[in-house]
Amino acid sequence: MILALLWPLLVSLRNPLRMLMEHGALGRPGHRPELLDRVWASAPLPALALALWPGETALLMEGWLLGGQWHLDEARRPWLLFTSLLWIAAGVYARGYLIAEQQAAEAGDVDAFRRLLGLALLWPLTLTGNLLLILAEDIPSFYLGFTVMTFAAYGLVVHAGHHDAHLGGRAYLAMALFGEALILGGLLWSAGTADARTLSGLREGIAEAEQGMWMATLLWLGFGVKAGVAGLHVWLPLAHPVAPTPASAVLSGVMIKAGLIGWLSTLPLGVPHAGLEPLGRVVLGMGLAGALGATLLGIVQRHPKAVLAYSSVSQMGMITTLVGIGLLEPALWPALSVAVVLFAAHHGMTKGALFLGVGISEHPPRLPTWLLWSLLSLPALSLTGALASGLAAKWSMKSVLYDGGHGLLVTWLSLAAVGTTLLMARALWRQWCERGHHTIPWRAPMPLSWLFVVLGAAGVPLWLPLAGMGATWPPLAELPGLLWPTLVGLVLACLAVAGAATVRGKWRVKRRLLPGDLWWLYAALSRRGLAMLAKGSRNMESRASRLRARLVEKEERVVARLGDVTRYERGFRRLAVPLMIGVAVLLLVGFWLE
Amino acid sequence: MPPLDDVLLAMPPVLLAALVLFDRHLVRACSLFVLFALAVALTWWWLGFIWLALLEILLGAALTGACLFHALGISPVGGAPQTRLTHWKDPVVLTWRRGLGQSIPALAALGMLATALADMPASDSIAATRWSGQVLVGLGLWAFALHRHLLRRLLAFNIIGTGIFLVLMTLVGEAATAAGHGLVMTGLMVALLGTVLGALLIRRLDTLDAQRVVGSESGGGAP
Amino acid sequence: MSQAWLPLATLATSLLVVPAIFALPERAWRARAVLNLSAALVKLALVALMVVGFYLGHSFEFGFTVVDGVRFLLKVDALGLTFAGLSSLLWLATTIYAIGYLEDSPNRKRFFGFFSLCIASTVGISLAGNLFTFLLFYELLTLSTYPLVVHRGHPRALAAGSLYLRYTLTGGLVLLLGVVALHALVGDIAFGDREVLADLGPDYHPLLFGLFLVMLLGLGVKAALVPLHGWLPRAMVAPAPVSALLHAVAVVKAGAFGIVRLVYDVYGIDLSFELGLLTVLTVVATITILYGSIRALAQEELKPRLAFSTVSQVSYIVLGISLFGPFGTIAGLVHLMHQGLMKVTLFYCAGNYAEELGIHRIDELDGAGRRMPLTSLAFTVGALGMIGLPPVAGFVSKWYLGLGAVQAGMPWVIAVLVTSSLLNAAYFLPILHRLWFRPGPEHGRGEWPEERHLGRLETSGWLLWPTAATALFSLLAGLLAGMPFSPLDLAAIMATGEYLR
Amino acid sequence: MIERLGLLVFQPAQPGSGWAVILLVGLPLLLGILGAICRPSRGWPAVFLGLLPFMVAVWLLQRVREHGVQAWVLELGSLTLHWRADALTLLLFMLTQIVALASAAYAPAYLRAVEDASKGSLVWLWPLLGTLVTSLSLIWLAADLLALYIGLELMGLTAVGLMLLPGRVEALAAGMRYLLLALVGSLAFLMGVTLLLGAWGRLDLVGLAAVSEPGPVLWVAMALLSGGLLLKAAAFPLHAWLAPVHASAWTPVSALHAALVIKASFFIALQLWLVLVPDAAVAARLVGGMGAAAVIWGGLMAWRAAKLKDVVAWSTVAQLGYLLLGFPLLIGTASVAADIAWEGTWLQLAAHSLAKAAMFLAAGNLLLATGVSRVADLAGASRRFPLSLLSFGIAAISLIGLPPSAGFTAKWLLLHAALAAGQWPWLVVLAIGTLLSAAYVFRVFRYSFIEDAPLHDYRPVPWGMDLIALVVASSSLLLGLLAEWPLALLRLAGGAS
Repeated sequence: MILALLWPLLVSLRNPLRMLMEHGALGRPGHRPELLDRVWASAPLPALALALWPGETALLMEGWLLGGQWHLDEARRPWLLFTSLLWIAAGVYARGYLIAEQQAAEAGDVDAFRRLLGLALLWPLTLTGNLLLILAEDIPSFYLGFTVMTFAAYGLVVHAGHHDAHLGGRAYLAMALFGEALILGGLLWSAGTADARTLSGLREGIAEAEQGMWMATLLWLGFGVKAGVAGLHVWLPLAHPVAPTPASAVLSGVMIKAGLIGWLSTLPLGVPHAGLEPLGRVVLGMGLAGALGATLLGIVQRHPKAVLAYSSVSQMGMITTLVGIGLLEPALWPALSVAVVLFAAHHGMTKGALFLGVGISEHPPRLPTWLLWSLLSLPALSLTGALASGLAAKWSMKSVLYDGGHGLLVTWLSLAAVGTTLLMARALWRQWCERGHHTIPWRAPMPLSWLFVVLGAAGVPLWLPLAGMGATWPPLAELPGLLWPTLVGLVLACLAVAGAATVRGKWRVKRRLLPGDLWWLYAALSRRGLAMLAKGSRNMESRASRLRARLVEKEERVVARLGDVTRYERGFRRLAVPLMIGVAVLLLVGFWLE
Repeated sequence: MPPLDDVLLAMPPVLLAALVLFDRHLVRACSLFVLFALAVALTWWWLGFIWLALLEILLGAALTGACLFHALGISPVGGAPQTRLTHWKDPVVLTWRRGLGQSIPALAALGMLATALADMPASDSIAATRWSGQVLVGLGLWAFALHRHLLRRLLAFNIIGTGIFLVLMTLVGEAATAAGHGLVMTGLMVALLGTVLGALLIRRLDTLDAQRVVGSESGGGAP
Repeated sequence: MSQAWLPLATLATSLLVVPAIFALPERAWRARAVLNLSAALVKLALVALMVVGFYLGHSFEFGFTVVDGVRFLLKVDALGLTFAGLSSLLWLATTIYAIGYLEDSPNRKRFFGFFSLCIASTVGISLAGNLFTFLLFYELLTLSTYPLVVHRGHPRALAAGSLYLRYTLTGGLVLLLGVVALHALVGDIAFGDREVLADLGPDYHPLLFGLFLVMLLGLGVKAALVPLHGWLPRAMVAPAPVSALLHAVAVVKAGAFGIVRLVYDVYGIDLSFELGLLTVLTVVATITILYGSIRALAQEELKPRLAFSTVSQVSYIVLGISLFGPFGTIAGLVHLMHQGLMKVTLFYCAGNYAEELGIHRIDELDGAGRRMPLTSLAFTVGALGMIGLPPVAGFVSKWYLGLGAVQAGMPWVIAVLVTSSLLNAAYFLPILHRLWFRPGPEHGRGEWPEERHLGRLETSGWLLWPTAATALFSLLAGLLAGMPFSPLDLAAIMATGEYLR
Repeated sequence: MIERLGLLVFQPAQPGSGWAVILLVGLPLLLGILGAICRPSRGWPAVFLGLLPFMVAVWLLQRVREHGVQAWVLELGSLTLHWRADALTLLLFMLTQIVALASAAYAPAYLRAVEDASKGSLVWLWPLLGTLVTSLSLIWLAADLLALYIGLELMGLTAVGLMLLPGRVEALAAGMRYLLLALVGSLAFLMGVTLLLGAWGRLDLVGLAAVSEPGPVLWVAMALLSGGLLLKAAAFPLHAWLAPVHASAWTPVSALHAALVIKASFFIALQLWLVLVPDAAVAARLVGGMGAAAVIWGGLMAWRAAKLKDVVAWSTVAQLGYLLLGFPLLIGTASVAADIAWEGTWLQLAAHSLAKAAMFLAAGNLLLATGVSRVADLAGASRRFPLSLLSFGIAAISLIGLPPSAGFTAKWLLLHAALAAGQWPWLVVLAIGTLLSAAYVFRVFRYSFIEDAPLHDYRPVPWGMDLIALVVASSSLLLGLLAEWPLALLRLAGGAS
C-alpha cells in the first residue's frame, strides 16, 4: 500500500532530482532528457495492483502525521480501481497528447521544457493526493491527500500558461481555497467535538453532536466545491477547458469524485436519527438545481470541454440528490450507496472517455469516420443512460428511488437526463465543428488509451467490484421508462439543429453566456472584498504611519520643550546657597510635622 | 539685659563685618577684614579663650589677610596694586530690591538658628557675644547671596565662619570645651585653607583672564 | 540525581564564546567560524545529553542566592529543554547561514560576538528556573540584540534600533515591576510551584489578575501582541540571519515563551482559568492574529510581509495556551517549535533572494523559482506551513488549535483560524505563484535587481544548506508528527506530564 | 537601625585592631607622599602598593566576622574621638580602595597621554589622591561628629584641589564655584554640629543617640546638617556645581570623585538620620522627593547634554537620586521594608561607584582616542574602539539597571522595598529613571554605531587603560550576581549585636 503512494511520489520527484544533479543543464542548450517517459506513465500501476489485490488490508503508522491509518476495504476498492484505471489511461494519453511539446523541449525550447517539468512533477503528485484521500482512514491523511491533490492540480490547470489558463487557474484556486477553508473548519469542529481521529469516528461524532447539522453543512459545502454543487461549481467550466485534455479528463473524471468521497467519508449517511433532515432537503434541492440548471447553462457553451464540464456539474447534481435522499432517509442509504458508487464510477470513466475524445476529435486517428464518431458518441449515449454502464447505473438508481417512494424525483432526474442528452449532442456537435484534420496513426498511445477508456467506461458494471451486490441490468419492461429521456433529448437536439439551420442569424446575435456563469459575480464580489481588505490594510498602514508621525512630532515638541527646560539649570547654579537654606527649612518643616 | 561692657565688646566685630561686606572698595574691605579678625581675637580673649585668640590673630588676621592681599595682587614688596582687580566692580548691580530679596535666605537661616537657640538660654555674660555671632552669620549670608564677586564671597564666608565660632563657644559648657576647641580649630584651619585655595584661584583666574584679554586684543588687531 | 554542571555548561558554551570572539582579530574569520560552529555543536551535544538525562529521570538544577530571597536558578524541565533544543539547533543553522551571509562585510567580530550573546541569553531564558532568572536573560537578550539590529549602521537601522529599544526596554521595565510585585507578594517562585499562588485564596485574585496583566504587557512587547508589535516590522532592517533568529527563536519567541511560563508554571493553568486570564489571552491573540494577517496583505516588500506574518503566527502560541485543555496546550507548545522552524526557513529564503539576486520586493520575485529552485522550494514549504496546509508542520499546530478550541468550548476560534488561514493563503500564494508560474528574468523578461553568483549551486552553500535543512525539518515535523521525539510528541509529553496532572 | 551601622557596641576592641585602623587611615597618605616623591610613570607600582591597605582591610574584616564590631576611643587630652569598624564600613573602605586603585593605575598612562598635564600639577596628584583616600577612610570609620567634620573638610578641600589640577580656565571657574559651595556646606554642617554640641554637650554618635530628644534644637540641627551634606552630595536642587566640575577635570579624578566623594556625604547624612531622627518619615519623604526630582532632572539633563563627560556627570546626579530614595525607605518604615532597603541602598551605592568609575574611565578613553568631546562626534566609534565602548556599555548596563548587573539587583531590592513599605510613587520614579538612563546611554551608542561617518583621525589608547575600565565595569556586572556575599556580611554585622 505504501508502494502505491510512494511510487508516484518518487516518480514525481525523479525529474527535479535529476535536474538538481545535473545542475546547469537547464541553462545549456541542446538535448534534454525525455520527461514524460514510460516510468512517468507507470505511476498509478502499483495502485491498480493494490485495487486488484484480494482481501482487505489496513496499514497503521503511528509516526505518520497524527497517527496514520490507511484502509483498503470493499467500500474503497471500486474507487481505487476506477481512479487508477483512468489515471493510467490519461497518463498514456498524455504522452501522445503532449508529444509536440516534448519534442520541442528535447530540442531545447526552455519554456516548453519548464512547463513539461512542472507537469512531470505535479501530475504524479496530484495522483498521490488522489490515492491518499481514497485510502486514508485517519482525518489528517485524508485532508493531506485532498490538499495535495487540490494544490498540485493547480499546476495542471495552468499548464498551458496563457491568459485563459491563468484565469481558469485563479478560479480553480480561489474556489479550492474557499472549499479547503470550509473543510478545515468543519473537520476541526467535528473532530474536536467527537475527539475523533478516524473518518468513521468522525461520522459517528457528527451524528451525535449537538451542532452536528452545522458541522455537516460546513463539510458538505466544503467538499461541494470540489464536487461542483450548484453555486460552487463555477471553477469547473473555467478550469476544465484550459487544462490539457488528459488533465481535464482526470479532473472531471476522478478529482471531482474526491468531493463525493469527502461527503461519503464525513457525512453520517445512513445513520438513523442523525437529525440532518433539513440539510438533506437543502442538498436535494441544490442537487436538482445543479442537475437541471447546468444543462441550461451548458447548452449555450461553444467550447466542447466547457459543455462537458457543465455536463459534469449536471451529473454531479444527480449524485448530490442521491446523497440528499441518503440524508433524508437513512434507511434507503445502503441500497443507495451502491447506486452512488456505480454512478460515480460510470460517470468518472465515461466523462474521462468523453474528455479524451475531445482530443481525439482534434487529432483524429486513422480510423473510418463512422467508426470514430460512433466510438465518440458511445460514451455520450452511455452518459445519457441509454446504453451500457449508463443504463445500469440509471437503473440501479431508479429502482432504489422507486422503492423508497420518490417517483417525483425520478421524473425530475429524467428531465435532467433529457438535458444531458442535449448537452451531449451539443458537445458532439461542437466537436464535429472543431474537428481536426491532421490524423495520427491509430496505434499511437493516444487513440489506444482512449479506446481503452471508452471500452472500460462502457463496461463499468461488469468489472466494478461493488460491495455485496453486483450491478443488475434492468429488465426489459423497464427499458422504455429508462430510455425515453434520451429519445426526447435526441429529438429535441435534432429540432434544435434544424431550427438553428433555419434561424441561424437570430442565434448569432444572442449574446453568448460566458462559461463559468456565477464566477464572474463571485470574482467581482471577492475582488471587491479583497480590495476592501487591502484598502483596510492600507488604511491601517496609513493610520499607523500617521499616528507614528504625530507621535514623532509630539515627541519632537516635547524634546524641544525639555531642551528649553534645561535653561533653568542656570538658576540652580546661581541660587545654590539660598536653595540649600531652603532645603534646610523644608526639612525642618518636615521634622516639625512629625 | 547683658552688661554694657559685653555689648560694647560685641559691637566692633559686627560693625567691622558690615563695613567689610559692604565697602565698595576692595582693598579697604580687605584691610578692614584684618581689623575685624583682631576685634574677634579681642572677643576671644575677653571670653577667656586665650588660645583661640592667639589662633585668630595668627590664622584669621595674619594668614587670611595675607591671602586676601595676595588675591588682590598686592604684595608687601611690590607695593601698590597694578591690576584691575582692585577696582573690580561687582558684575551685578546692587539694587534695593535685589538686596531685600537676597536677604530672605539669610533671614530664614537666622530664624532657624533663633528657633534652636531659644531652647538654650544664655547667661548674661555671653548673650551679647551670641547675638553678635548670629548677626555675623546673618550678615555673612546676606552678603554671600548678594555678591557675585569671588573675593567678596570669600570674605563673607570667613565672616559667617567667625559668627558660627562665636555662637559655638557661647554654647559649649564646661564639659565640652575641648570638643568646642577642636571644632573651632578645625574650622579655622578649613577657613584658612579655603581662603588660600580661593585666593590662589582668584589670582590664577585673573592672570588667565588678562592673558585672554591681551590675546583677544592682539587677535582683534590682526585682519 | 542532580547534575548542576550541565545546564551551567550549556549556558557557558555560548557565553564563553563571546569574549573569545571579541579577542580574535577582525580578519580571523576562519578561526571565528570554527569557534562558532564548534560551540554550537558542543551546545547541541550538551542539550542532547540533558534530554537523555531528563528522560532517564535525572534532574538538573543549578542555583545560588543572588540576594536574600532571590535565587539565580537554572533548572531543566521539558518545556525549557525543548526550547533550548530548538534554539541550539537553529543556532547551528543560523551560524552557518550567517557565516555565509556576512562574508566580506565589516564588523563581523562585533556581529558574531553579540550573536553568541544573544543565543546565550536565549538558552538562559529557556533554562531559567524562576522569574528572576528569566527576567535576567530576557533583558540580556534585549541588550544583545540591539547591536545586531543596528548592525548596518545606516540611519534606518539606527532608527529601527531606537524604536526597538524603546519598546523592549519599556516592556522589560513593566515586566520587572510585575515580577517584583509578585516577588514582594509571595517571595521567590520556582517555575513549577503552581500551588503558591493558588493557595493565596480568592482575596488576592484581583491583585493577581492585575499583576498578570502587567506582566503580560511586559511580555507582550516581545511577543509582538497587537498593539505592542510596532517594533517588529521596523526591525526588519537587520541582516537576514538576525531577522531569522529574532523571529524564530530569540526575541519574539522569548516573549511567547515567557507567557507560556507565566500561565503554566507560575499561575498554573487552573488558576489562570479561574481568574479569567485565559479569556483575555484568547481575545488578545485573536485580534493579533487577524490584525497581523491583514496588515501583511498590504506589504509590498518580502521581509515586512514576513514580519507581519510573524506577528500573526506567534499569537497562535498564545492562542494555544489560552485554550483551556490538553489540546490547546499541545497546540501552543508545538507551535512554539513549528513556528520557529518555518519562520527561520522563510527568512533564510528572503535572505537568499536578497543576497543572490538583490530581491527585496515581492514583485521582483517573478520566476525566481527557476533561478533558485531549492530556495524557492524551501520557501514553498515554509509558506504552505504558515498557511497551515498538510503535511508541513503548521498543519499540526493548526489542527490541535482547532481541537483545543472545541475542547475549551470556544468553537468560534475555529472561524478565526480559518479566516487567518485564508488570509495567509491570500498573501503567501501570490508569492508562490510568482516564484513558480510567472515568467521572469530567467525567461528573458527584465533583469534581476542585483545578481551575484555566490556559489557553484544556485547560491552559496553556506546559505543554501541551512535553508534546505530547516525546510526539511519543518516538513518532517509535520509529516512524522506521530514519531517519538517529534515536536508534537514532546509537546504532548509536556502537556500531559507536567501541566495537566 | 542604629546597630546596623555598627554603633551602640561597647565591647572592647580586639588587640591589634587599633593598629590596623591606623594603618588603614595612614597608609594611603603615606603612599600618596611616596607617589609625590617617586612620581610613578606606570600604573602597576601604584596598584601593587595600593594593595597594602586593602590587605589590612581584608584582615580586619575577618576579625569583624569573628568577633563582631570593633570600636575604639581615641583620647587626645580631654578630646575624645570615637571610631568603629564593622562590615559595612570595611566594605565601603574596600570599595574605596578598589576605585582608588583603578584610578591610580589609570592615572600615569592617562597623564602621559594628556598633553596639558603640566609637571607641577603632577606633583600634586599623588599626595592629594592619598589624602582623599585617607579622608574617606576617616569618614567611613569615624563614629563622632568631630572626626566626621575633620574627614569631611579634608575630603572637600582635597577634592577641590584634585579638580583644579588641569588648570584650565573652565576648570578654575568651576572649581571656584565648587570650593565656595563646599565651604558653605561645611559651614552649615558646622552650625548643625554646634547646635548639637550646645544642646547635649557631646559629639559621639552613640551618646547623642542615647541622650538626644526630639525638639526644635535637634530638628534645626538636623536640617542644617542635612542641608550642608546634601549640598556636598549634589542632591537635586543643590547639584549645580557638579557637571561643570567634571567637564574639565582629569578622568581618573572624575571617576574617583563621582564614585566616592559624593557618596561620603551621602553616607554621613544617612548615618546621622538613622542615629538621630530614625522616625522622621515626613522629612525623609521630602528627601525622597528630592531624590525623585534628581532622578528625573539628572536624566533629562544627561539626555540633552552635548558632551560625553557631561552625560556621565549628569547621570551621577540622577543616580544619586536613587540613593536618596533610601531615606524614605529606611526611615520610619517597618523593618520588613527597611531590611530590604538597607541592602538595596548599599548595593546601589557600590554598583554606582563601580559603574560610574568605569564609565568615566571608558569615556576618558573615548575622548582621548577621538580627541573630541561631543557625543555626536563619536560616530563610527564602535568599529574603531570596540573595547572602550564595550566597557562603557557594561558600565551603562549597571547604571540603567539592566540585568545582570549590580545596578539591576539594587534596583530590584529598592523596588521590592518600596512595595513592602507601601510607597508606590518610588516605583514610578525608578521606572522613569530607568527609561531616562536608557535614553541617554543609548544615545551615545546610537552615534557610535553610525557606519558612514567620516573618518576622524584618532589615536589608539594604551590597552592597559582599556583593560582597567573593562575590569572595573565587569566587576560592577559581577557584583550583581554575587551580591549575596557582601550583603551577607552586612546582615552579619547587623545580627551580631
